[in-house]
Amino acid sequence: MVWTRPIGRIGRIFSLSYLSMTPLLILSPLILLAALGAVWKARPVHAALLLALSLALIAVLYLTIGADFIGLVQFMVYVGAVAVLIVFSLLITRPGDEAEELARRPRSVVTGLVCTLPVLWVLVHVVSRLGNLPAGAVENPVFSVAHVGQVLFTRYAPAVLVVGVLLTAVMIGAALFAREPGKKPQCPSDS
Amino acid sequence: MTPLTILLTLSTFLFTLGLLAVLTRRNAILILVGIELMLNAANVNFIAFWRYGPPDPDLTGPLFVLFSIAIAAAEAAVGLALILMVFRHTRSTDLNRLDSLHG
Amino acid sequence: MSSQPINRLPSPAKWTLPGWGLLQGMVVTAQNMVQSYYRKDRMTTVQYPEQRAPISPNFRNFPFLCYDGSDPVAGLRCTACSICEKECPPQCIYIVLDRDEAGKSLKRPKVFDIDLTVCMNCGICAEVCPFDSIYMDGQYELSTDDRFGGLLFGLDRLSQSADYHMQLRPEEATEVATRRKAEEDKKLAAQAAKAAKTKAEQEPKAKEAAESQPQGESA
Amino acid sequence: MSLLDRLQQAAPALWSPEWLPRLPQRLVEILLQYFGAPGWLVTLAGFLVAAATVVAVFLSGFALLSLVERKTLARIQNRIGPNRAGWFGILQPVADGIKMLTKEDIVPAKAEWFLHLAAPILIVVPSILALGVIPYGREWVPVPLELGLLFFFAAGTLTELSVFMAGWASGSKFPMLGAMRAISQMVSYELPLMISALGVIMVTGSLSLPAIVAKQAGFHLGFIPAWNLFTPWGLSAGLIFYVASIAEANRCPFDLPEGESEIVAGHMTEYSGFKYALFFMGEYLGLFAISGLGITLFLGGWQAPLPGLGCVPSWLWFFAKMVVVIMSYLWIRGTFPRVRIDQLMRFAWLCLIPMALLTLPAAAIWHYVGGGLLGWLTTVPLLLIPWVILTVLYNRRMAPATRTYTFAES
Repeated sequence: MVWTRPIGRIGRIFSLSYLSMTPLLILSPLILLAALGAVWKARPVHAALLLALSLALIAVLYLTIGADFIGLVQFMVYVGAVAVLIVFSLLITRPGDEAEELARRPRSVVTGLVCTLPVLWVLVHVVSRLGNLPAGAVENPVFSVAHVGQVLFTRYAPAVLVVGVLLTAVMIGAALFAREPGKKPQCPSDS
Repeated sequence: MTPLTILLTLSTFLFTLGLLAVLTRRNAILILVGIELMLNAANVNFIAFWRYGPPDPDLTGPLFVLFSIAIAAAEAAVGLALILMVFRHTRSTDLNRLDSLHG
Repeated sequence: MSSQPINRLPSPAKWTLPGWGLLQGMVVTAQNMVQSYYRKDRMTTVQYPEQRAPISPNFRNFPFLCYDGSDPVAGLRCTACSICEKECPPQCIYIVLDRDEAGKSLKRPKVFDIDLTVCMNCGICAEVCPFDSIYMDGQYELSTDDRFGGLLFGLDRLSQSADYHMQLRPEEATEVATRRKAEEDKKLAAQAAKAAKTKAEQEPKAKEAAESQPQGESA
Repeated sequence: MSLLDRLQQAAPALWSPEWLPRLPQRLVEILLQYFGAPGWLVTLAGFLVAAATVVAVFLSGFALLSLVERKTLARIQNRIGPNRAGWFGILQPVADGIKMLTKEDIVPAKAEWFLHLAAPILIVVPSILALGVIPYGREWVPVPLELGLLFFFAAGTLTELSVFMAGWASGSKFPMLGAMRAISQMVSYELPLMISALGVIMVTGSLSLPAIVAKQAGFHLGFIPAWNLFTPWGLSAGLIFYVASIAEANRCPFDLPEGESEIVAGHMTEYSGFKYALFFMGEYLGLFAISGLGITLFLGGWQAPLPGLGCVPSWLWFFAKMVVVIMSYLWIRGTFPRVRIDQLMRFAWLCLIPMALLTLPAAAIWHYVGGGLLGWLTTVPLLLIPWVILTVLYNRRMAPATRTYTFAES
């Protein structure tokens, strides 16, 4: 019976054969639109929120193509931490007015396009060549978290350790950076 | 058109948009936004090649993305802390104003 | 433990178990909650429209005008002297003196309005009134859905009998009543004396000895 | 096969109390199968009905809790509480709902109307998403995800951004201040919350919430339930989780983001009418979700507290535990005053996070020793000694100094 079977994966409902392309075709333009907004919007907070939307949609994309673990981690880290950090520092730094940004825009956009269009051309060229590879037809099986854990702590154990050291250093370093220099945090009255 | 080409096209445009943001923005925090977009474009590629590429029992693609996400978070934290320090020093996050070495 | 107010908490010990104070607080609130179901003295809420808390005699809300006897027009103590109107800080009193056809003052108000929306219940009008006419009421249910007419109190709604005052604030009312009674007596006596005097002037001097008696009584 | 046959075939399980909450879902699935719907449609419709069941249950729970909370707080303060609408105030939630729905929806002139509109919706969504993965009963798991716990936390992170959107889009000072407070509080308390859940994941070896509940089956010595709470690391992690969950749900004494006496209503200041009600809905649904997760992780989920009580449907045990946990939240709210922001942050970073990190080695040792006496002997000192050291330090360094009053008598 249908209901007795555990679902397990979020994307299962999409990975039925006739549905597998649809989420990609729907999500990709949305992601690109949100990213375009993040690049284009003059108001910094809007740009940051649109970046969060774009990254969240990428997380949904991962979920639909079977990388559940990565998708959820992406959502947690990018939407829950990175976007919040960016928004928070935007609030603290009170970025300058948008009029200046908009006035500068025609010049900067032309310069930017001159630099990025060749990159885009090269990338599109490479992708169009790659699309013909026979490997594109294969679909790898979905992995379980247990498998991730096993691989992570055997084959990639050194990398895990390095990342752990890096994150610790980052935590201490960021805390030191962000502190007001020469000022000890103080309690108002009673401590 | 295969799923792989869709994902690769997506990541191509995402990367270009990120690059455009980095090149056109002046606010340091918004440049970080562009960098995050580019990182994510790369991540999409890793996932796409794991899913629709040759067999991958070691999960190289997803795990690379996992590490990349961890490092991106670290990078964002340190980057924003640095930007905050700079802001405290110059009262601005506009990179064009940071043209002097002796602050 | 009981519903008595806690005057002073015991001074905190030098070293207690962490969270001990928190637990003590939780015990207190738990007692509050449980005892509220069976101890009536804990619950001080008065269910207002059905139950009412007794009003203290010192409660003063909105002025009213006092009249003697049973006729609110004839017995009105107010003489429309306009002292209260002038003293009222927010100027919420409006008085028009009543005059006869000849333009002579009838010593009573034609219009006496108090605007509830302006009145701040200070009681200055009651303090300054030399005719014991205006007093602070104890009425507090004055709200109405008529925003304009309903909140402007005219003579008809302001007038209350002296009995009402006696009922509302017996001590003050008794004092006023005795004083007024005395003044009335004095006035009557003076009138009587005056009448007697005029009478005496008309009458022969031989009857002088007889009229000295009422004078002595009134003194 | 006729519809009756299908129903009859499913009947023994269909009508049992254990399956009662999933009855609508299964009826819809049987009906759709009977009418020859394709497999994906049956699955999708089943999910929709399951989600609708959960939402219906917890929205009525929200209505009930809003009344029970007011009644309980009133009793704690020796008041009566709402008792006008209906018998003992039972219709108060209905009255509140009508009031909220008919109120004018005000959008400030300086507000960004789209974000202002999106924020209350985005507050409710993660709570409902999180409610979807919790196992409420032996047979009642709305969406049995393999990565349930990760999904729960990932959905929960959306709240921070939506609170920020609410605060920023209102375009005024108090919401902004409230949002900044809320974000810093949520970020700080999310860490101990997640770290204290890690120990459970390590011992269970799975991120699936039903598996975590299944792991806590059975009894020690015949009567002590084998819940994670009754292990040294579980007790430590459970307490940390409890405190952090109060902070995550923005409940008193950690309700600084919306401290009425300081910043009006925090990020909700500029909201009115139904949007304001949505914030409350999100808050209460989040409260249900986080207490449900705590029950799943540490209190054995739907497992019965004593042996021989198997005849009671398991989801009733879950909700009984939830009532107890939520009443304890109310009790705490009625007792403690609000903490100050620096005390709040210091408590999270200097007390909760180190202690939460310590539960990880304790859980690892417990797992490899295999519990029992040896487990107790090794993990209790590991946790108790730092607790004592931390307490002494806290008493020495951070206890408030005795106040001196300049003008008032002490």
